[in-house]
Amino acid sequence: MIRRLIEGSLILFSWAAGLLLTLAFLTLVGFLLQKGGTSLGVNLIFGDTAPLDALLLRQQVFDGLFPAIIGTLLLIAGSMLIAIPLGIAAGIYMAEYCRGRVKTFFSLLFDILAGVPSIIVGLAGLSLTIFLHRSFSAQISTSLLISCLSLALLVLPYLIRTTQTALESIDPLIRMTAPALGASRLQNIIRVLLPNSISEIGSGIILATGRCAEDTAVIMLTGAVASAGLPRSIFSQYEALPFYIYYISSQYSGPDELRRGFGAAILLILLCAGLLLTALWMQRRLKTILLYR
Amino acid sequence: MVSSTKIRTQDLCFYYHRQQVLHDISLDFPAHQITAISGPSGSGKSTFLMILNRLWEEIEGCSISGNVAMELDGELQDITSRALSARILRRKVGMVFQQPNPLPMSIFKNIAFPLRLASITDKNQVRHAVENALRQVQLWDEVKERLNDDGRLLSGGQQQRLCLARALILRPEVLLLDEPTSSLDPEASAAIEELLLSLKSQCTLIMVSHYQDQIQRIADLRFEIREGRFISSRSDCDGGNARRQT
Amino acid sequence: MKNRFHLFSLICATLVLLLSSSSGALASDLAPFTGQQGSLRIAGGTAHISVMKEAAKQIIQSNPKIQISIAGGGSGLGIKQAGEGLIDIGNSGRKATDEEISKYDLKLFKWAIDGVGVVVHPENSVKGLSSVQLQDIYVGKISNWQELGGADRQINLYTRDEASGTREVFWKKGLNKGDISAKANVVVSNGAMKTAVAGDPFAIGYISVGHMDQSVTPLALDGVLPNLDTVRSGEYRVSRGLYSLSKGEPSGLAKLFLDFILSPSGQQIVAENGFIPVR
Amino acid sequence: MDRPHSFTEYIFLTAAVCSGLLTAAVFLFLLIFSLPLLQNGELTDLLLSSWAPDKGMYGIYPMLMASLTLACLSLVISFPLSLGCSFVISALAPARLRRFLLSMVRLMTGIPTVVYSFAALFLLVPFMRNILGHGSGMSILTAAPVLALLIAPTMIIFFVGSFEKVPLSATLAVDALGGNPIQKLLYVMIPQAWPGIINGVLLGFGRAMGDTMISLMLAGNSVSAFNSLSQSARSLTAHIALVMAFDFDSMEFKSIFVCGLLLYIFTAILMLLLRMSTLCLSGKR
Repeated sequence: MIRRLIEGSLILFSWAAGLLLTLAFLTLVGFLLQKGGTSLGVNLIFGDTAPLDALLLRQQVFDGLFPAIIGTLLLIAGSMLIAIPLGIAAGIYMAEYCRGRVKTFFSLLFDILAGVPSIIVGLAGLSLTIFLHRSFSAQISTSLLISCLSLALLVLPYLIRTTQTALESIDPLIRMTAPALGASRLQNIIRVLLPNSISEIGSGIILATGRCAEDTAVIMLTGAVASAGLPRSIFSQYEALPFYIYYISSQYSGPDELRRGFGAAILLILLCAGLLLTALWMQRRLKTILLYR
Repeated sequence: MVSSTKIRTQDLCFYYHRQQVLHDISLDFPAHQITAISGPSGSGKSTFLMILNRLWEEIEGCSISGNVAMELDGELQDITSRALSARILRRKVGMVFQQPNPLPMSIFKNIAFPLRLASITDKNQVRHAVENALRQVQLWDEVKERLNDDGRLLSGGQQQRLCLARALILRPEVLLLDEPTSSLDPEASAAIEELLLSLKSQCTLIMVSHYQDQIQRIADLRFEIREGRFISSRSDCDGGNARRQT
Repeated sequence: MKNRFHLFSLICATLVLLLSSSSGALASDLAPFTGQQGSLRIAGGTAHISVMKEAAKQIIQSNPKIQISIAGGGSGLGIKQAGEGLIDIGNSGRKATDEEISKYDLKLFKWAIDGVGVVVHPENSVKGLSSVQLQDIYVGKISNWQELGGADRQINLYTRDEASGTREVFWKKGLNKGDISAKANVVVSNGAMKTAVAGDPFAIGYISVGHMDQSVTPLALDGVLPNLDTVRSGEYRVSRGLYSLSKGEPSGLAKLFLDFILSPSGQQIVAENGFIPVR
Repeated sequence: MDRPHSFTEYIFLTAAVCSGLLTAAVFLFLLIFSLPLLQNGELTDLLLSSWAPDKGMYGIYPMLMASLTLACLSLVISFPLSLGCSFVISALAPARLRRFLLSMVRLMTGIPTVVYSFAALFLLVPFMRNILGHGSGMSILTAAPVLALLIAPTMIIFFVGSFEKVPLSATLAVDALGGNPIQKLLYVMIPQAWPGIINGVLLGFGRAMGDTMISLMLAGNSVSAFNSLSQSARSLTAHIALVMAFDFDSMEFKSIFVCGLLLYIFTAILMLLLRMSTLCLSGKR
């Protein structure tokens, strides 16, 4: 009897939890849309500058999200450019070459790195900057490059792990096929193992991209600023969407700016959700697409 | 039937994580014959095959002792020696697995794969070699219209013949077969058996099998291994003669 | 991207010269920037940001080859980063201490005067405070609006972070260096303070006079309301200069930028943003 | 290792070593900068005193407590929520609803933390102010539910994943005996899947400790030691973000590095625990 009661209340409780989570999610999205929906439009991105002029870099955009969007895209591109080769190469090493104690040690190291809070990665980036600034050149300061390096460090363990798991989960039979035909280890990796795990690695890369796009704590310590226009080089400071949202939350001067903040929040969610969906789709489809192209 | 020795093992022992899998195996394999290795599962038959093309080196925690000599390019060579690269050896010693293992690529690319590994890129040459290999395994007529389809879309028997063609395209001197018909239906098995017999002139075949009737039908010689030890050798097999006469 | 900029620079120069005449700045004040290029890093006091942004906008529209990045972070950060040479111009809402000036060899430029006023929610019935009451509130001795003639609700204290120049001035001149209760909520900018107080009917906080608008009500301190007139005349005593500073004598773009802020066009921007120009 | 080392292997090895060195470098940076404080034996002082730089006190005790309280509280909220949701997803809901919920949870993992806190700042903060009747509305109680919402998807996905790994034969056995879904959960799936549940909780806790934006924007950032959950507080991560220091020699700078070191060590211990629990359990099976 009591058992029945426990079971019944557990069912009730579970449904309530599911409902609560769904409600919280819908409230969040609904609230953002309600507050920022009206601001969505060309004006949100380009302010009072003509979009074509802005896109052709003829004119700088003020009072628009254009510099922040470009800044975020550059951040993603830069950090992935650093992280992808390093992460995949290290992942290949972990899966294909590394054995025994060394492997245990490295895995633990990467696990720790994966768990390190992003603010600490930012702090490391900041102290690196100050260190370089003091010991080499007074010109060195927080910049796009430092942020990209820090963000790359943030997503590196993730890429390593994805690559490693993808390679290790390949069917042993497939793994043996190419060596039995006279392939060298490298040939096996490049021609068989990597193409076979391309979906997993690809979706891992996309998810890592999402982390680069959303992270605020790293960039607030390493070079994101309130207003900078488009970055001229990798050594200049920049604007970015997540930092813009944080900045607006504390510094907004009027309802117009606040609406822009909500607009930025919607854009960032769209960007991240888009990346996430691409990753999920990729997991299922990429291999097939590569095969039947 | 008198034939020269193609492979000779002496006091061959094999260890996996300090556990001995094979004990002092000393055997001679005659050239251009089908030698069957039989025995209960887990007795080390497949391991023995993997020694002959050094595939065991790809698996962690394995080690070996003893001698394995193989006659390659007319010369007797110690295949366990570091001086012989595993890649070269494996191009001369083909292997077909129990499960058909086409790679996730088109039929054509699957067969041409070993050529690509050996950096043979001349398109004409590759096309000819692929066609020849497919004809040899009697798959050409079935797949010539769909060479660009995924290899995994073929039936089990076709897949196994595809793998056989892939193993043959580099014209190996020795062909290792690890229960090549056990995942196939009787009809497909018969086709494979027929093929194997036709290959005897081209190479030396060593086949792991636990089908007594299959061994009877096609093998010239049979070695039995139990718990990693060599038990008996019998040459009362038919070697495919009976079949050929009927 | 850089190449694009070179490509369009000629078109831009003419295009933007036309524009700049319409954006309110005198062309002569922007003239020194012609032919200049490079980037300028500005950070520090949050009260300064609005002025800096507008000035940057006018300069960049006149010469797109110049990049100006503006960050907040508070006066302390402005002084430290400028001193370390991490930025070209630091903004500070307080005078740098002698120790800081000598340690970093800082040069200070005062370009506006600003008052720091105590603000409450518009619905609050309390209209004025004495200095002593203000100190008691911030130290936590007075903790209910009832004691000041308001509703029977707890006083919600708001203060700024330690890097804030506004906090420094308020603490020195408003509280006579009295303690600020550790229970006070910390916000990180003038804008955030305004937002927080505007959204909290029982709040008390302090912001720069330039930031005041209808969303919050200033309280008279010892009978003097903080506004532009009383601050200019010196009648309202919790006031400060808004400074920009550089490490050593400013040079290049930094010097041009500071000159522009002190030019008639720059001072007009200062006035438009609710601060009192120094010239 | 007995196999020949190739040139390419060295390239891959270099990449792995570089990545490993970076991890160590972050730790060393933190250690070197906080070393002076650790050597002077000021660590206990630092850990147990409060933050008042104008009085020469650089303690981080209040922040440490705030971080721990926040993380624990959000876990207390999030754990039952996540467990309930994973029950619904794994056993109770019909297939279509199950797929919808799972995609929603996946989508939630992609929502940036700054967006969570931005929305909560204008939605939850005024609400909390009304409920509590005092204070600014920014408090531990405000930040904790948002933090709970942040870590819930991670935990749910972990829970659902470990339920899925329960062998089908086991669950079919219950079905064959006429058990209902919740009995299947209670008597078969949970007993089998609890290692996964523990790992999910550890990961969730780590995320809660490490998050910066939510506590920075919602917890109020007051530096005093709080004595009730409705008070404002500052977490270690927010402290690092707020105390921007640029002078290697200043006490502020060293003190935030001690914060960083604490968080790093905490992460390392957590990962070791995770690893040990995984090893122990897989060894037992």
